[in-house]
Amino acid sequence: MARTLTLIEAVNEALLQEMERDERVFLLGEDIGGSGGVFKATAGLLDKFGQDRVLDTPLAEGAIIAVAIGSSLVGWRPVAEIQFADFITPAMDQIIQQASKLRYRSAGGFSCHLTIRVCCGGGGGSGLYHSQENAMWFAHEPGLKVVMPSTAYDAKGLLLSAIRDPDPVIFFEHKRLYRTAKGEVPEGDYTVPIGPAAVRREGRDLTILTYGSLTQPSIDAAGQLAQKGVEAEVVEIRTLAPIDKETILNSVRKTSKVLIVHEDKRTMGFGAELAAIVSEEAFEDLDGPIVRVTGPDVPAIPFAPPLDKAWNVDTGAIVATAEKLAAY
Amino acid sequence: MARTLTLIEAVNEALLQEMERDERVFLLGEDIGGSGGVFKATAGLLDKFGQDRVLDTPLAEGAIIAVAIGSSLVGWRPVAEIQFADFITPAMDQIIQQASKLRYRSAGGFSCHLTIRVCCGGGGGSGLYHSQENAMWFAHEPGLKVVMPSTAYDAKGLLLSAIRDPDPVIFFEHKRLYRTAKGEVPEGDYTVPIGPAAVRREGRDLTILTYGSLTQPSIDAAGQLAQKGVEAEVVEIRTLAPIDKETILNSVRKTSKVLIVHEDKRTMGFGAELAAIVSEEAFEDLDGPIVRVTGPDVPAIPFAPPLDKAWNVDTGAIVATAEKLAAY
Amino acid sequence: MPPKSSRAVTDKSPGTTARSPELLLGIYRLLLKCRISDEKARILFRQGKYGGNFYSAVGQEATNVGAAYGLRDDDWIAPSHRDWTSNIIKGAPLKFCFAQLFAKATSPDRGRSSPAHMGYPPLNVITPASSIAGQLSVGTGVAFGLKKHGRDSVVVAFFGDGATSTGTFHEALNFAGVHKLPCLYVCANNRWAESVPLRLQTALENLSDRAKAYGFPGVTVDGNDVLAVHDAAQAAVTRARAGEGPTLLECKTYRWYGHSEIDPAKYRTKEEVEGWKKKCPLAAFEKQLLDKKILTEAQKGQIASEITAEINAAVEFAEESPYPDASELADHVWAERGA
Amino acid sequence: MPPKSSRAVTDKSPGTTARSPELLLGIYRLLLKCRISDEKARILFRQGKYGGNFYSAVGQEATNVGAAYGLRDDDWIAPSHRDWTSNIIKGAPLKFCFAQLFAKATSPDRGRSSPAHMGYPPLNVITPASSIAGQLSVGTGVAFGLKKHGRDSVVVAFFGDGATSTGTFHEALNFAGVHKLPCLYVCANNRWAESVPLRLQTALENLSDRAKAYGFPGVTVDGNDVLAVHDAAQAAVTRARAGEGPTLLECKTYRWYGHSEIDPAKYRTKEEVEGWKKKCPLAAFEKQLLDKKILTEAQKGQIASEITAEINAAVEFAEESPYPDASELADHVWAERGA
Ligand SMILES: Cc1ncc(C[n+]2csc(CCOP(=O)(O)OP(=O)(O)O)c2C)c(N)n1
Ligand SMILES: Cc1ncc(C[n+]2csc(CCOP(=O)(O)OP(=O)(O)O)c2C)c(N)n1
Ligand SMILES: [Mg+2]
Ligand SMILES: [Mg+2]
Repeated sequence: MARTLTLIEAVNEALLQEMERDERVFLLGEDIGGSGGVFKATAGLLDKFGQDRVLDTPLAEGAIIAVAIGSSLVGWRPVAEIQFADFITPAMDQIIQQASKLRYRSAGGFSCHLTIRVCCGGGGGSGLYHSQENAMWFAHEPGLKVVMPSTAYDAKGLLLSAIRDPDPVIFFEHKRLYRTAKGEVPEGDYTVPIGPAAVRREGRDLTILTYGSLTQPSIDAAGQLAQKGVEAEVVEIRTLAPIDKETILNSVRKTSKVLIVHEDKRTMGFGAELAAIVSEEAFEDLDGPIVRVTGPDVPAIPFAPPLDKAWNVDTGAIVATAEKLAAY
Repeated sequence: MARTLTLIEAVNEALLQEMERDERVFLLGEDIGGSGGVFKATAGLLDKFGQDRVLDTPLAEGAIIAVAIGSSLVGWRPVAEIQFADFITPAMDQIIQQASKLRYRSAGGFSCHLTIRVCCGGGGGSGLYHSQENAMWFAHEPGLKVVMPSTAYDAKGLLLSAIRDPDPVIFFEHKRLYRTAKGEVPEGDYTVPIGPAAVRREGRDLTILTYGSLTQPSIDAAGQLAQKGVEAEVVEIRTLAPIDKETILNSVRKTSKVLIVHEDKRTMGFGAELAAIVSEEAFEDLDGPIVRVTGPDVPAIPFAPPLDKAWNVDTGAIVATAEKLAAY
Repeated sequence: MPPKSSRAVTDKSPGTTARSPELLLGIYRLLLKCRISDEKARILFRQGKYGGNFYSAVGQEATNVGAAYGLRDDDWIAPSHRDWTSNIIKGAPLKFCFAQLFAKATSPDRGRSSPAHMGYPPLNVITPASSIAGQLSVGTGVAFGLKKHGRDSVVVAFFGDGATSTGTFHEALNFAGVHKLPCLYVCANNRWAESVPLRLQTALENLSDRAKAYGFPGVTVDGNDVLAVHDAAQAAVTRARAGEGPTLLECKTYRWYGHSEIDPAKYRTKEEVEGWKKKCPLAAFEKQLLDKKILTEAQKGQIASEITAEINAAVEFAEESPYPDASELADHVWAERGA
Repeated sequence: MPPKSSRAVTDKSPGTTARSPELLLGIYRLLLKCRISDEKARILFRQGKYGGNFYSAVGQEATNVGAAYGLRDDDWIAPSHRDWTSNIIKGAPLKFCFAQLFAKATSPDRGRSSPAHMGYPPLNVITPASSIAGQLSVGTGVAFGLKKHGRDSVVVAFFGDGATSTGTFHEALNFAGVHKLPCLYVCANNRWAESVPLRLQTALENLSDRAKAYGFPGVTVDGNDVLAVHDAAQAAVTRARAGEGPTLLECKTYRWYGHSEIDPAKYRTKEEVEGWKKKCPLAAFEKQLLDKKILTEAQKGQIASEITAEINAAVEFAEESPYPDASELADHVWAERGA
């Protein structure tokens, strides 16, 4: 049976069901217990499972990841929360030098079976320190897996995969989607595999590669483009690492044109890797430049409404750029 | 008067001369005083300038950057050293959330006039934690400037620019180049501007975009290619952020083919951004795929000699790939 | 030199005796100004006059006022998210403080930072990031720079109990201890970090004990007793100016409202909240001054109406100020891109 | 509960009285094994038998042996760069220890980590990163996991004086204090972090005082007195197994040689080095045992030659082992890419 859930409800349900199914799973982070999380992703779980399995930690992101890593070595399946992606920087040493490399440096003798949930992205008025994405740093680090769902269905299915995955998975939840992304979600257990991208709309004229908060605007843009006679294929990169090259390249081979859309800053944003893959592996199929529609090269999204809005990549911008590219 | 110096001697000379010229400049880091640095980059400076200007800090990279940031607010010109790029992760919060954003978040009311010197890269047997590059994270962060010289001349000139630059500059020094990169260096004061890339060799058949330790192997490869009738242009991206698009695009417009070469891991490596720029802004000029020759998607360079060697991108690999590309 | 051990100052402050009425009234005025401004900021938020969030410090005024009252213009403050009023205490015109909440072009940061995250460069109040304890980084660095100049200015860094769990706190205070920096670390221990209670944050009873790890004094005071805080802070400032190094000053206090204006704070009991409200730092001090006749009812009314008038003018200024233009988005990223 | 304050144990250990000869000889054998192995590792490095670097712990053996002697197989050790011998102490076969230095395919990590950065999964010795204090992160997490299981195993984490300046140290120990984790934090305070002297690292006299910030005991012992270290460690292990929480054990000791084999260590005076060499932890203990006739000269010679034979065989094994193949480069990045 499926019901309509928001993305945050889907996250909450995945956590709840996996904690019921697997006693080794426990949660830790700031404000995940007593308050149920800043956005209520963990609401109700403390009451249901108690402090032993829903742990409010000291204000120390490094310690949160440290405890997740170490406890996984003795058989636990920790799901750590970093309250905002902006606050993942104090845990970089633990994530990069410990979690991503422990399996490798011990040739498989030790490994980190853990999940790090991170709330990320702009939410309209979140400001410089509650709107960062910061996902691309981790996509550069083999040993990690990086996931960002845009639908409620994927949120549940990918989170269940992440918790069961024997490697460290960083699971990004875009705050703008928490309550705006709604959809059918099965009640029971299912997984969406980590890896495969999703073709959200088929089309023959150009491929839009996107992820996270700009998935739906890209789909919307494709709808508007169709009315103008342009059939855009929308591919959502649900897993940023490892990347599903096959789905990307298959689409590009069909459409011959690529538009990359993301909210994060442009230079060295995740779109750069997508462009690099396509320009290396599907060059012969390309009939136009690989165009990026992204956030600007500005440190983070500023607070004042006109500035926040000026950052925003919206459907209009996608449509306009796609039209030009289609006509190229 | 110019003499032949190694890259590390050029770094040392730049520090010495700038400290003599500008009393506001001081150095801080681990082991930069009493021992003159792990590689002797700061040798002799403690004796010459005393503890007030050459400060051995506690073992705390976050504190090193913190003190650099804060002291710059009251007029100092700190040059901080991070002993190995591998150990920059504990300072990520300070670099990303403070240094890169202080000017922006205060609309210019405060700013960070500081330089961070970082020893990076593989040195042949440096192992997992003394061989990381980690430069690309910072190229994603507007507000920072990121520099990596490959010649002694540039090392001195760019370091002097960095120290005088009103923004935070991360200055990467590749350990393999410290003593292998030798060249003429003027005795007196001069600067190499932050920004411009350098065309190291002219050619019409393809463009090699590279930086750091693979600059010289790329030039060597171009020499070998010339004997096979392939004229490669070698462009060294001395400044990773902000990127000199113009020089890159001019070269690509001339040669129509691009080979990207770097030591760092492939996925989301700096080469991704180069490929993205070219495929977006010089698509019409391209006559072949944008090919990357890079380190593998492995967490870091392992220690055992055969594994270390297997990582290595060498002249042979560049030549072989370039030949194929030229023939495309 | 072995470190001086921390001392817990739990006894009551000596009170109003032997202090000039100017000082007492100055502190009173500032306490009141902070209280009314903060309550006004809350109302404006609830009225939807600005978005984002606001982190009220009502209930904690004695900590910030006591610690920062009497600082010189050339001293520095390194505030956090709950220290918007430290700008007021340092002397920033109210109109800029409200313009900051409204994220207007007339605010010191031209609307870039979130409300309450305010700095004021002309008076050395460092624009804070949200990143907890970041101000301890920057503040400690400033203190190092000041000492290096041979100046006798000091830095006062504010932070909460939660911030003391961060690695940043440790690295900053350890550095300050080694170099005897002129820095005053003022911990407003309000017993909660968002919803996380103190017992899950630390095994300590007194956070001033953290100073024992750094070899400089740690002092615990009643953070709702403005004179107790002021005395302890002044002693620390004197030490700092004399080159004797930093002090960690723990002020035990409480925030009356939620972590922010969108936090119903259901994790706290009513009794706890009501108990602390009875220890209102403003009411207690006001009563002292009235009792001693340093303040009269008439004066009290006049001060309040002066402040209210000033706030109203400030709010008007903020409301009438324009937003920054969208075209400013990429200004001040690098020096070359200055506006 | 208010924290117990640290106590500085500077008096001599009770010595050999009332201890079983088995224990004393066991400790002696291990001290000697560490010393000879370490000196052998240095020689092999100098002979160019392996590259990279080696971080000798000669002079510090009493700290590692005293702290880890008697741990159970199910206990954990979280070592750092200078704790290669902690594998030996935990019981890892010497042949693997030397294979690790040589980065051979027979080493536990198949040659991935730098020499001396050794872990041994079968006996719960965590493969260290170089990143200073990282082992405190992972070790603390393991302790949390053990406690969660209700097991009475403990974690012994080794680190140096320099490591105590890191934010990682603070976050780990604070967490351990809040949750009373079964973790023993053993600081080998050898007075230098590479070339940085203790006075530039901390304002403290005793690093065990850092524990005062976390609400658990901090103890300082003579790190060259193996029985003093062992007593303090055993008390801490007993506490930990009983659920009473962590202990910070500072062992004052000294590394005889440079930070690594390529460091001439010119930053230290000859007097300082010679002074410490006179306090040789091995010689002192040996003399005690000889004096008390627990050890005879004949036995001594026999133990030494047994160890030497074992080491020689181990070195031979290591030399004869193949390097990992280049084709292994990308193995064990993710679970799917296991070899
Ligand atoms: C590094 C970091 N982690 C998490 C947060 C989210 N956060 C904001 S305030 C806060 C609690 C702060 O508690 P405390 O230090 O006691 O200050 P208080 O809010 O009580 O004044 C948290 C967890 C943050 N801003 N920065
Ligand atoms: C995060 C980090 N910063 C710097 C280094 C370089 N480094 C390696 S060992 C060392 C000194 C360690 O000193 P201490 O903790 O006292 O241990 P000891 O070497 O004396 O045993 C330094 C600075 C590192 N490995 N990791
Ligand atoms: Mg608090
Ligand atoms: Mg040491």
